[in-house]
Amino acid sequence: MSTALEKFKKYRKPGYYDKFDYHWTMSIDLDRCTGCEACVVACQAENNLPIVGEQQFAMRREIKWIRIERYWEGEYPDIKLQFIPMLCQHCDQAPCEIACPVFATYHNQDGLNTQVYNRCIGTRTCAVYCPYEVRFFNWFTYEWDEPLEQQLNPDVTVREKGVMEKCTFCIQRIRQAKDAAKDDSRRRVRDGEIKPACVQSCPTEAMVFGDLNDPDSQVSKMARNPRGYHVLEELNTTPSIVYLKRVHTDG
Amino acid sequence: MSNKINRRDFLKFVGAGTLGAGAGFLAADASKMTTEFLIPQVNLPEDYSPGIATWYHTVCTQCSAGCGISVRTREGRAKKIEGNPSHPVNQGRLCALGQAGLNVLYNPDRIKTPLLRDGERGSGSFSPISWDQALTTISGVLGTLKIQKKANNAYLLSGGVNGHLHELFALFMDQLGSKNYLQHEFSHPASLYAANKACFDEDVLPYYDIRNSKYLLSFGADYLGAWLSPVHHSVSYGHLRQGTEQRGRCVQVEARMSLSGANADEWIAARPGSEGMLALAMAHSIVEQGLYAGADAGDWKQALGAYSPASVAERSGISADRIVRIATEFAAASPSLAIGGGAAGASTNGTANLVAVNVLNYIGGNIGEAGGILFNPASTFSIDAPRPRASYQQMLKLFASLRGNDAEVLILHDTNPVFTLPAAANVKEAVMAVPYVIGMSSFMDETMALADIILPLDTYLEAWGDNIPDPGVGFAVASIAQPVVKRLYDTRSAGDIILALAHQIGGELPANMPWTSMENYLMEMWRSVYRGKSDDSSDQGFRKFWTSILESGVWGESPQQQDRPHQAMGRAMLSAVGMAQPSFAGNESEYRFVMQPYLSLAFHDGRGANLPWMQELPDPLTSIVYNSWVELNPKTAAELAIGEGDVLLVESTVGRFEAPAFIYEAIRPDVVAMPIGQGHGNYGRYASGRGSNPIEILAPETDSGSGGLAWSATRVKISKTGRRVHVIKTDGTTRDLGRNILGQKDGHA
Amino acid sequence: MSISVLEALAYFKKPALVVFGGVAGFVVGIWVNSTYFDDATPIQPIEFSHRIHAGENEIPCQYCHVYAARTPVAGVPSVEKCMGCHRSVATDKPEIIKVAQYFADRKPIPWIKVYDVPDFVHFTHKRHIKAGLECATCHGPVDTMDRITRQQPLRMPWCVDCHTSKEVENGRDCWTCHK
Amino acid sequence: MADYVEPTYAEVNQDVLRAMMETGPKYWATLGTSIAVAGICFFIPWFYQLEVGVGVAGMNRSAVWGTYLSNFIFWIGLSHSGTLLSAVLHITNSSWRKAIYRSAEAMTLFSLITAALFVMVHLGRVWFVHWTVPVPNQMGLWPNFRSPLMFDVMAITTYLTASSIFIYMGSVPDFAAVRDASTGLRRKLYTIFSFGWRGTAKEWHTLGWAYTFFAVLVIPLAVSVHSIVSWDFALSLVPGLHHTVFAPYFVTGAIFSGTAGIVTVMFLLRKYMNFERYIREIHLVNLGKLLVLLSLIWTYINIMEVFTTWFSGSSYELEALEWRLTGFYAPMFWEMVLFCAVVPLLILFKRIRTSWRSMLIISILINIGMISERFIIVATSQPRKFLPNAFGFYFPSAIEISITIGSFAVFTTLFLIFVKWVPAVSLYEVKETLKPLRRSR
Repeated sequence: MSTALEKFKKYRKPGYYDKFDYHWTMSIDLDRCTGCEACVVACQAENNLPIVGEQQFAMRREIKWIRIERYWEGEYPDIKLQFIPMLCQHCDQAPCEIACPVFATYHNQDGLNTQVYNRCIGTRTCAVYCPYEVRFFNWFTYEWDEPLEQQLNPDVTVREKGVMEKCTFCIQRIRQAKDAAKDDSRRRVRDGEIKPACVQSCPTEAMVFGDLNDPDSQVSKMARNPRGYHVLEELNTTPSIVYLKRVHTDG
Repeated sequence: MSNKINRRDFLKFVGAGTLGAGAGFLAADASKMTTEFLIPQVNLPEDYSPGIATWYHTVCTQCSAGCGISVRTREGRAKKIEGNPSHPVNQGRLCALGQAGLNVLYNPDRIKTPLLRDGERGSGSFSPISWDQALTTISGVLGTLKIQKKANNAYLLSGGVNGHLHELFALFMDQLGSKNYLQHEFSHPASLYAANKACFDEDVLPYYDIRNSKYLLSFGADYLGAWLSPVHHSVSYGHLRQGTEQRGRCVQVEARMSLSGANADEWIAARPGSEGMLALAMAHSIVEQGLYAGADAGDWKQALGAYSPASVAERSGISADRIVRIATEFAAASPSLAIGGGAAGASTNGTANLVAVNVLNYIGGNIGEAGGILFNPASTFSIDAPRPRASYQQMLKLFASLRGNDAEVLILHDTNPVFTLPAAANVKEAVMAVPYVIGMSSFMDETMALADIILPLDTYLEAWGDNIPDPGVGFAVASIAQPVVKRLYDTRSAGDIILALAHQIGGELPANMPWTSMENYLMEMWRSVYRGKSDDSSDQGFRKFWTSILESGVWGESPQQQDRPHQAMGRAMLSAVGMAQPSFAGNESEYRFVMQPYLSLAFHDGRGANLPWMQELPDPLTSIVYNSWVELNPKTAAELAIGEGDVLLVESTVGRFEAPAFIYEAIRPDVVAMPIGQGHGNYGRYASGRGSNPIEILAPETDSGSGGLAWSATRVKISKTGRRVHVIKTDGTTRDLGRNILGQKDGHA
Repeated sequence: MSISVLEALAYFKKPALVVFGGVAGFVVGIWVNSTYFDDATPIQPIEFSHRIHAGENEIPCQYCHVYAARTPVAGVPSVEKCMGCHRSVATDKPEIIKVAQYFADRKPIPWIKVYDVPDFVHFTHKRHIKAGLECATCHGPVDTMDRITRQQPLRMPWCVDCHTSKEVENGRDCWTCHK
Repeated sequence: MADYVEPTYAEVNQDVLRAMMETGPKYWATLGTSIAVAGICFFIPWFYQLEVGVGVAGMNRSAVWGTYLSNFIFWIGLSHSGTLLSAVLHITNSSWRKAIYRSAEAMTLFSLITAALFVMVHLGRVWFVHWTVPVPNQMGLWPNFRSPLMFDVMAITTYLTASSIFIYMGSVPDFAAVRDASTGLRRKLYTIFSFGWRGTAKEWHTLGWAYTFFAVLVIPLAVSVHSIVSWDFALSLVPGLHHTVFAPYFVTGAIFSGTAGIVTVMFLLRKYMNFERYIREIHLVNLGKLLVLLSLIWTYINIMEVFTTWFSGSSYELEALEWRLTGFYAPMFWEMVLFCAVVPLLILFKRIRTSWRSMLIISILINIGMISERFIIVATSQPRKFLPNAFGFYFPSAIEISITIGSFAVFTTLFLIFVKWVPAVSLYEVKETLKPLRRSR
């Protein structure tokens, strides 16, 4: 009986944390973002996003972990367009995390909202619960026309049909940076050492990624910017992405 | 029935047991993992570690900007392209199209072996041949021409190559005895070069210092989208906006809101072709207000007299007050910068428009100032032959001579004029008129399909080369392109082909072009660059230098202030200034709309259309994928009862095509716009048979100042065909419905 | 007529026996397959003996598996490396002649993987070796094996148990190993 | 009805057991058709979907839940009939239930099974569905007990187990009756099924006690099951789903559609199994009254839902509501209102209440309304959540429609098999309602 109890206790129970080890956070300055979509392709290249094809696109089944949303304001000729990059917000109180019956998505010690592909059974509840609509389902096992598959990143799983996927903040890059930090006998990863693919590619440097636990990190400074806000703040999901609102000048 | 177990029952039991055992065995077998292999290297390459990425620096050639790129490779395969952080053009960043270079390399539709035409000319039917065969045939043809002293009947039409490959082309044609070497690129801003030549007497473009500017006034130039060097401009734009305490302001003057227009603080929907007049009216206003203090103020007052804001207001559709306000802001901001291009440079008065923009900069005091217009050094290093980039007029001349009786051979390198020139230019017929057409390309396209023989090229990720970014960044820069992966197929680089041909043609060619390969040629050329720049001329010193530029991917010299005589410039501008009204093909009553095609962010001039990532990239302004579309103002659409997806018949005076309508909120009601890039007939599985090509129906109007194609000078009429298609896009609703998404509203939605 | 359940059940004794036979056979089949036909000891294209190399000649593991301490994968030596010694050592042995033939043909030797984790697992030799683990901890007494036999099932509980008992930092976070 | 003659005990046995044991060609034809439809419309498309991927359904990025899930709710809802009639009416001693409760319970069981099948059809990787079962496993992972889907797994398995035992237990004396009326293999089987039931007083007493116990147990289970199903939706933030009223809303809807379902099944049993003497007008009338009551409650809750949505003043909720009431699926919404709120009021007329045919039509209309309700919940809320730029649209694909149709055949098949294995009318309870004097004629 005691062994059973011990085993019971050993079963890992991912859950909430008092303080994250690292608190990975991204800030996106909408005043810099030009909507050029470089991040969209960077993500596609880095994370083995499938080429779904015209027909699937027409059915609105595109898989873009990061996308640019557009919002118009006004009427011609006084019309303005605003872009906002939308990706997984890695909410600290994520609605998706309570949804998954098998812990394929949960919060880890680094403040990341994880998605474990090989654990996913495809209930798709997380995508329904997600207010930001940044979870994407593999409706099919997508294939790459030869030899396009040679491009696939070996550090990222190629997902099969029936699995949910989403932005991971480029976990493979985080893992690599931590690995490098360990090699140098450093305890912590340096600020700026990790750049997710989208952040790396951004031509206007609108995106900054780093550890919010470190008050001196660039992202912490950005997060303290008075222009900072969270999208759909009133839903109280406490996202890990801080947007800096666009500056509007009259004229 | 007895309950005793008899022999029969026992046999049943044993039978069931055997069956079960068999099933169990098979089940266990099926659950085993498949056999995987561990394949070692035979010989170990020196820079190879399994499981660890190796990065190589090279140059992006997806557009002419010349960004430096770093390619991540694992186990000998290219995995990701990122910007080269030490490259001054893109500073570690890269645009969408540049990152999709992997789709070029690993494109399933690449030409894999040399091809020989085996059907009717132009039928697109080819059969593979060997390189030996191909090169022998071609060198035979060219050699015969040379011997017969008819080599001037050979023509080389290349895409916009740059650096030493261009030099090699020039040398080869020269050695062959032909003067007919031209480069064609749709996006080549001929009017911008002409305007700058007129104002600054320079053949290279100046450096627009957006980064340090505080007021960026753009006349039609989509500097964040596809104009000149978008990544460099974007990096600068980021700094302009939030890099310093004082946020720079951006104003965009254009008839159809481009990506830059969408990001500007103010968008001014001026009439197409009236941009120059607006610039002059602003200059007028600045001079009138006494905000210009130059010695030649009096001359300017006179020269600009005809362009008072009031008089321009009607012609441009922009109120005089607004012109004066912008002018005042422009003059007050320091430093400020006006740039012009795109549609403004592509009307019949394109060069005059861009001269007017330069005048505005001059009056605003921005020339030679940080945050204004800076000058590039005349040439980075001694490249003797200027790039023979053809304007539309020159292309027409070329086609005329191709149609003539003398033309014998046409070599096409990496260019697709059938697609990127209007149908009115009759490119196809001109190419078909040449007896022998040699194609060099990585992909089959509309022009290559007309060739007699096709030599498959390495992609830029497999070839050696170099590149001098144009426009430059204010100081001498060049980048080296090196192969990042082994060749996938039996392809060769253009340089290697030219050198091999030179050797086979014989005569004095092998002696004058002694290099064994493009790599060898490039090294020798750079050796001379090194000798010219360094005191140490030892081979060891050069090897070190060469390794260092391969490792960093870029070579540059420290910036030097480039000064230009101000007064002469003012005089040149005074004489150059003058505006003609733009003219458009087609009368206004019948052809109601001015058509503005624009370079698509994903496909550039159409070359990106065969990249699946680009086909799946939502257009930044409309979010449409996989198709082309015609943009209409909502008012126009309502008036004509056109809804999204209604297939429209678009007719110009010279042609017509069909395309679905898209209601675009930020476009003048008298303008329709359409992205360039789709409408390929023969460009691989991802591009062929998708959408339509707006270039096709452009009237052959040219810019009077430069002879460039005035692609914004065609009027069209549109009518509904009655069919309707589903426009594939990612956008749902494009209004925020008052929700707290953009952070502009306080509190609960 | 009786209504005894037992009597009724007795009627189904024989069919039940047959079903039982089938089920028992199934279990036996699985057992036979995984005991006698398991793929833990694949036959390699060349009968390379770790016993001779690592055992008798005491060549250290990382002499051939050079990447183990540096990269995620341990790596197998290039054919060139084999030939480095075998140009002069034991050149007459039939297996060595095979190796030489591969080298002469510029062909890699298609070794069969003994230890293989699924594609969704991120495993790195480097970290494990830097953490001070002996090769033998997972790979067993390689120096006594002629043919390598897989010592561990490479199943998740085996990984997790070790991570738990050694209190690996974040050792039980899914994203430490799953990618 | 005046000429109605109560059957004798022997006649009860005769009638019911004949219906069970004598199988005509009509039955085989019906069963064959039903199996064929289930195979062609349900299982073949499903296997195709398993092979190719869930993409063969019409779901998309903005609506990842579709018809499969709305059908799941519908079938779970239908399952509430048995419990209500059997358990609630048993406890309240409503003797009119006795002729129909067996088939009602069977409906419960089979619609639960169909609902569970829809979960399987819905899942992306159904081959890993066992990961939701909290047993020790090689990954050393529990399922996530915070997940409403886990509540679902628990609730449905518990409910399925409990209602299986409930129906089985109630059938034991009838199995004995079958045993006694048959010979050979069937007799042997039913000897085992009936656990050697002899009909002693002690046995009857134990049965009665246990039956009441299960009746009491099963009622909260039934309520909880549908409440929990509603939490799958209500625990999300999705406008239009994130409502506290959802649990009673779902439970009422479930009982409503279940009761209507019983009327339909009753009609069919009566007609095709010749149970006219057992399933009588009183059942129809009583169920009719129940339907009216449920319809009124349903209408009330619907009004409350709309009201609270409006009262919230939240733009998300208001826009979701507006789209529901006026958008693409608005005709479906108003059809639902018509069928579920207006049509049942016709039952207030006695002529309609007592007419088998009109009650059949009304009961079918109610279930059409209810299936629409579930579809509307799934299809109008999700595609229009928070970010307008991600607004989408959902329309089921041919595969989804086919599987939906096929699910009715699956249910019918199970029911047809059931009526040949278990007396569809409870023999002993019907006998209890007969006048003791009329033991023989």
